Order: sequence, then C-alpha cells, then structure tokens
Amino acid sequence: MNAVAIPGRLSRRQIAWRAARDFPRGACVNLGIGIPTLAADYITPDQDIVLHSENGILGLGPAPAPEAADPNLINATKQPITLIPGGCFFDSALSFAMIRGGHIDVALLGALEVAETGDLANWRTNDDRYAPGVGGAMDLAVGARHIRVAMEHVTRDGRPRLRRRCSYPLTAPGVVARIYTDLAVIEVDERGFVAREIISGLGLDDLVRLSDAPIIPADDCRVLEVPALSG
Amino acid sequence: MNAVAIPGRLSRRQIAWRAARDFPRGACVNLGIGIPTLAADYITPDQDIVLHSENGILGLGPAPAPEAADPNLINATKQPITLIPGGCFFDSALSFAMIRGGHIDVALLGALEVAETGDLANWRTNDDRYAPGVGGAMDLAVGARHIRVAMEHVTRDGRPRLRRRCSYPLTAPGVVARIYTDLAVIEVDERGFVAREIISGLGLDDLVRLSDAPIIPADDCRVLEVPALSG
Amino acid sequence: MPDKRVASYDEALAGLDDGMTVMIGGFGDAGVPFGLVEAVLDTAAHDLTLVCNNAGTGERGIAALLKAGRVRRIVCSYPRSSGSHVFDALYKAGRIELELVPQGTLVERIRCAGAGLGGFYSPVGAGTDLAAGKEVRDIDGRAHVLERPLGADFALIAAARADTWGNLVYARAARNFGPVMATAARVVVAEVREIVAPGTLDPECVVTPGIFVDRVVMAEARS
Amino acid sequence: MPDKRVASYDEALAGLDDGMTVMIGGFGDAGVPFGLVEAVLDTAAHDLTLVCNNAGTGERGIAALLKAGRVRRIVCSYPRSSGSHVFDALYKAGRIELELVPQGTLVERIRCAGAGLGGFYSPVGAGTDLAAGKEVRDIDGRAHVLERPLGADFALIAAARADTWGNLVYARAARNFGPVMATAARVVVAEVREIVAPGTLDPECVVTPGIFVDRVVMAEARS
Repeated sequence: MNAVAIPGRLSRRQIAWRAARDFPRGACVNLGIGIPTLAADYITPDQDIVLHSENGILGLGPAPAPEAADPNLINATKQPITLIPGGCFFDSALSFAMIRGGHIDVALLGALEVAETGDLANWRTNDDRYAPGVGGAMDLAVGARHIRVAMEHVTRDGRPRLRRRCSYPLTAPGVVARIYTDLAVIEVDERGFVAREIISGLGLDDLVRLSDAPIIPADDCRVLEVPALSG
Repeated sequence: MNAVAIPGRLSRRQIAWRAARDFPRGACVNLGIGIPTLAADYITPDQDIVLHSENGILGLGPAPAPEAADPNLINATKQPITLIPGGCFFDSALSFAMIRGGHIDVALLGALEVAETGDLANWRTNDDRYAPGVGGAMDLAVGARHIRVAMEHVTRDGRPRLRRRCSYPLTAPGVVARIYTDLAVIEVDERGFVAREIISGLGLDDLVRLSDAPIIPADDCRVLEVPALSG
Repeated sequence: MPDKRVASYDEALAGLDDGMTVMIGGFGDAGVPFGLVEAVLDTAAHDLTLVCNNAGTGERGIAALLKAGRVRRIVCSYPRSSGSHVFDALYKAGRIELELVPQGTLVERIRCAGAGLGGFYSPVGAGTDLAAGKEVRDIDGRAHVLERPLGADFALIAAARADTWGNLVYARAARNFGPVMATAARVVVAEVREIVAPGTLDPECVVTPGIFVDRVVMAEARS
Repeated sequence: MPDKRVASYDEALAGLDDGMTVMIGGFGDAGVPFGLVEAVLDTAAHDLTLVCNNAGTGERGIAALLKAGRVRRIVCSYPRSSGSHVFDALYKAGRIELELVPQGTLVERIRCAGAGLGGFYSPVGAGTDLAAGKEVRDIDGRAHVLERPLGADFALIAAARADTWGNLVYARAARNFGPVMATAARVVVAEVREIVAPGTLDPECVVTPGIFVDRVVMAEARS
C-alpha cells in the first residue's frame, strides 16, 4: 500500500493544524523544523500560546513582509520572524536552561522514526557520507515537559516511521507522548501505540499495515477531522 | 611583646593604603569585609581600577551622602555605595562566574590566620556557640587570580596570625600570595613567608617573634613606609 | 502567555504548605520581598526550609518568620550579620538547622536545578569542612567537589517592574538571587512596585522572561 | 577599567596563532562577527579548532576559513545547512574533524569553562551515540552524562554597541552565544557597530560586563 495513494491523507499543513489544536491554553511551545514550524500559523489567539525559539527568543510572531525582515530576528529554522509585544531576547545558555529545566510545556518535533517505547530518532540516518547535525533536538527531546511529534506516517518510499525499535540512532529514549501523522493521532503509553483518531476511510488494520509495530485503538477512537487548508 | 605596644605599627587605614598601592594598573579588584574595604579610599584615578562586589556590581564608586543612599545599592559589606559611569549590574550567578572563572584579578581579603603554605582561614573560629557564616569567602579565595590578605599581624591578645598551620578551619588551602599587616608586607611562596617590607624600627627577629612560623627576608627587603592618614 | 497578576498576598501564596522549601531573594535587605515574606505569617505553613543568602536582621522579613517558629531549616551562605539576633538565638538554642553553603555554590546549585542539570563539580570548598561528606574528584590536577541541584516549592522574589506576563526587571543590586531563583521553583512569585502592559518593557532589557514567573503581586504596606 | 578599543582587525587578532582554539559567536548568520572572522584570513594562523554553532554557509565567514584550509577541527551542534557546501565537501573528503555536541550542551560547556567549574551532569544525550565514551551516572533514577568545560584561546563575537570599557549590548536574536563565549576565552574580541563613552549604556541593560572583553573593534566593510 503506497502512502501517496491513500485517499484522504492529511497535507503537511493539516497535520500541523491538528497538532496546534492540542496545545494547552497558556502553554509555552517550541516548534521544531519541518511540519512543526507550520503549526505556528494555526494557533488561535484564545489559546494564549507563547512560542519559544532556542536561539534566544520568547514570543515569536508571524513572518514579516519580506522588506521588513531583520537578519537578526530569525527562528530556529533561520527564517525571518517578528516579536510580539511582551516577547523578549536572551542568550543561548538561558534558552537551553529553559528547555532542560522543564520550562517549555510542549515541544512539537519532527521525526524520522518513533518507537512504541517512545524512543525518538530525528537527528541522523545511518548514511555516514553526510555529516550529522543535532542542533537543539536532544535538548528539547529530554527537557520539554511534553514531547509530541508531527511527521508523515511513512517515508516517501513507503517505509513505516512508527516502529517496534528505531533503526536510526536515537535522539532520546522513551520521550514521545503523542504523534500526529497524515493518517492518525497516536498516543504512546505503557501499552505502546494507541490510536486516538484515524482519518475517515482508513481502518485500524490499514494503519497497522503501514506501521512496524502493533497499534491498539483507544476506547474512544474516532475520526481524524481537519478543515481544508491552503498553502 | 604586646602588639599594641609596637611603636610605628600601621593603622588599619595605613594597611589598606599600602595594599591599594600594589593593585596592578587596570585590574578588577574585589575587596573583602574589614580592612580591605578601606582600600577603596586609596585607589588613585591613574590606577584605572574597577571594583567588583559579589552581590552583582562592577564599578563601585565612593559612599554617597547619607541622604542620597539607595538601599538597593550596597556593597558586599552592606554599606551604601555609588556606581561609577561604565559600571553595571548583574545577577549572583554571573557575579560568581566572574569570581570562580578567574575574571577577578585581585581579591584583597581579611583573615584570621594565614599559613606558610598559603592556606587561608577567614570564615570561622573553633567556637561552636556561634553559627558560622561563609558568604563569598571560599569562592573568592579559590577563584580570583591573586589572593592577598590585609590583617593585623597578631590578634588583640597577641596571638600570631601568621602560622605554620592554621588552627582555624580553612577557607581554602594554598591560595594566599601576599599579606599586608600593620608590621610588614610579606610574600608567600614555595619558601614560605618572605618579608619584603618591615616597619622602621622593627627587626626581622622581632617580626619572627610575633609570628608562629619562620620568616625569611627578601634580598631587597626594605622599610615599609606609609603616609599619615586620618580616619 | 496568561496574565500572571494576583490581587493579594493571599492568592500569591496559595498552595504554600507545611514542610515546603521556600527560596527568598535578596542580599542583605536589597531584593528581599518583605511584603510577601511577612505574608507567610498569615498562612498556616510550618516546618519550612528556607533557601536564602542571609537569615534576616531585626524583626522583619526572614527574621519575622524565624521568630514565629515557622522555619525548621535554613540553607544559606551568611546567616550572621549585625542585627541577626533572632537567628542567633535560635541557633544557640539548637532550634534551627543550618546548611551552610558558599555563596557562589548556593546560587550555582539553584541555577543547576533551574537549568535541569544533575550536578556540577566546583573547586570551591575543596579541602575545607564544607566539603565534608561530599564526593571530591581530581579534575585536571585540581580537587573539585560534586555539588547537587537545589530547587524549591516556592520562590519569593522582589523586582522593580513586571508586565502582566511576568517579564521582570530589577532595581540595581537588588537583582542578586532573584533571576536565578525564578528558574528553580515550582511556583515563582514576584513582588513588584509597578505592573505594565506587555510590550512596555524593552525586550532587550528583560532580565527574567515571564515564562519563569507564575504570579505577580503588587508590593503593599503591611497593616 | 582600561580602554578596550583597537584600531584594526589586525590589532584585534594579535596573538592568534597556529593550533589555537577559536570560538565564533552566532546562530546561522545572526551574531557572526563576519569582519573579524574573515580577517583571520589575513593572519598566518592554521590548524585552528573552531567552536561555533554552525559551520558557515556560502563562501563567507566561517565557510571562508574552512575553504582556505585554516581549520583542522570544528566543535559544533549543527554543521549542515542549506548552503554549507564548503563544510560538506571537506567532511566528505575526510579533511575536517567534527565534534558534534547538542546545542544546549555546547553552550553549557562553554559557560562551565567561563564560570570556573570542572564539569556538569546533563540528562541530554544519555542513551544516544553522543554519550559514547563519556561517563554516565544515575542521578535520582535518571541517566546523566558527565560533560567537560570547553574554553578557548580567542572568542570572536558580534555586538550591537560597546562602550570603551567593553560593556556590550546585542541586537535581538544575534545575542545567542556571544555573552557566554565572552566568559570563556583568554582573549575576547567584540566586533561592534557603535562605540560609546562609559556611562552611556544603561547599567541595568548591559548584557556582557566589560570585565569579560579584552578588545573592541568597529565592524568595517572588507575590501
């Protein structure tokens, strides 16, 4: 079953939208590179979220008009951003003290793989031709209070990203609590993967076939519904 | 020989004056409680000294007029001070990073005893009736680049403060490099105590009698001369 | 970010309970949140452990808590000062436990807790009585003491100004322990002289980002 | 405090020599002192070890040093970015050594050196390849890795404004590694856009106290 062929699978923006819905009111959130960064666009004002960027910013606002971009005001993905009123700047030591010290409520991260034990692999593959880069991935994975992952359910060539064990080097063992994919919302607890929401038209057995680990349904497992989104 | 009876012994202010003469040009200096604090009054503008206080100040200036005192602007002795232009404030973590990290050039400290090995005892006696207090003494003794001591040569009841071994609990082992007393300026090196300057009229043998350790004269040992000082 | 303002000391100290550890900012009197500290007397909390640089002077602030018998243990660097007679008497009578910590080690242990680290090696205290019972390790030819993180249930700090998000700036040398304690307690309460709207404080000059602060209360004269 | 101004990049880099370790501030391009970094090309220094968050992009800054063969080893968290082709090619060819460090551990190891500590235990990296060869210790039921201080011979940082004593303030997110690197090198050089008289900067808002800074140089366009 080729992932691309699955009818009704979510776009990257829809995954981000769904993840953003779950940010707790008033939370401080760090968004990783990739799909997570897109979630910034779907936070609503009533959620009262403040965004943290590990390069020393609290209170990230939307991207500026291109002509207003300040090269000294970028997010962790190195894209120009703005600062909201009440935001502030600090050095990298304090920024990572925030992260490791449990002051970030939610880190929404991209991933290559997640294991049913909550192990996260998101910093390198096994291809040694390319230099690895880790950035703040390990710090976030270990330090933020709740670790959530937003990623596509399988790779472009159909390889499952949800696994019994990660095949790639770990970022941190046993840290992922929830996963948002283009097919489902999945909790990770002592039972392993637990499907809470699955897209319409896809059965649990289909989901399991697209994974490399068992997935059990939550008692109240329901349909994963997202609006149409442009961009 | 009673210390009080020694003719020509220096006043506390004269000890402080002599210590201030040796601050290297451009140095950052921390002054401990007691005689060291008095040294602030004898630094000359051409010395280009900046004073550090462990409660988070660089650039201490002279005491303000009583009516201008700000309870939020005090030195480590908790006396009101002023801030010179170019001075700044920071938190205690950064202040002690400065101290331990070797960024303070000279700490001039008070002492109860100094041993010929450079051991410093300045935080408590052996009297257990009173609660001990250590403050920043150990941090300064271990962290500043040059540790100098300003103290009276013997206690009020004539007990020598320069000793083979300290009888009081140590602040830090092997750290003191120079001692300013009311009788002499003494270096501490691998030979032990080396007298560099002795007040007029006092012989090396007198100095040794007032100490609990050998003292050898420096090749160029000379007379310790200070001006008359009021206050 | 939620609005952190609370209307009273009562609300500011909600949840403070017996046996808790409470950090109190300040060096001497500078930076002590006197109103908050004395409001602890209006709670029922006993058997407290205080973490603070000094043990109070006169009958105010920390000394008032000690005098009222609310404190079982104090972790500090310099308990005795001129005027610390309340502490002195309790100590002599064996009615208070003291953990004495070098000042730099005290603030670094607090930072260590706030920064999510498990401990650090410091040369300070090696070869002295204050290293008793601690692991000592030779690092690059120099003795180092293993120091452990020091966190708390509450941190009570004083700042000059806050915005409603809890961003803080301090007044001169009253800054001292405040910014570090703000990182290391479950509930961080700041007593301030002024509260402004978000965006009023210069984002380059905020010392304590609001993320560290849970409650902001206006300082008031104690009746 | 002495006047820290120097008149040229030449003076700013005096003493830089073969085999030295050089910290370079910045996250991406923000906070990289481009003029100073490229002026290293005008010195004879080879076999450098760089400590920096990224390994440069395009042909400028850090990438220019790499391309000129001045760098033997790089300690960083995120060497590869879009545009890091100089680093990528050297790495593939085995012509540069890489020590990869999680970003928070990198800055904390630098702080550790600057703060005179011997090391710290961090939960970050435990159970991963980046803990290989390091001491791992269980602290309160959680695995921690022993991390060692990371100092340097030179630190090259960018700030927005300095006074002649070397007090520094930064520009927005260009602050990042600068304040911490300034504490941890024998010679700290700040490239700035403006130099003012002592007393001009607000003492409450100075980020890097001048005590940490050895030389201040005005940024200039490279000819």
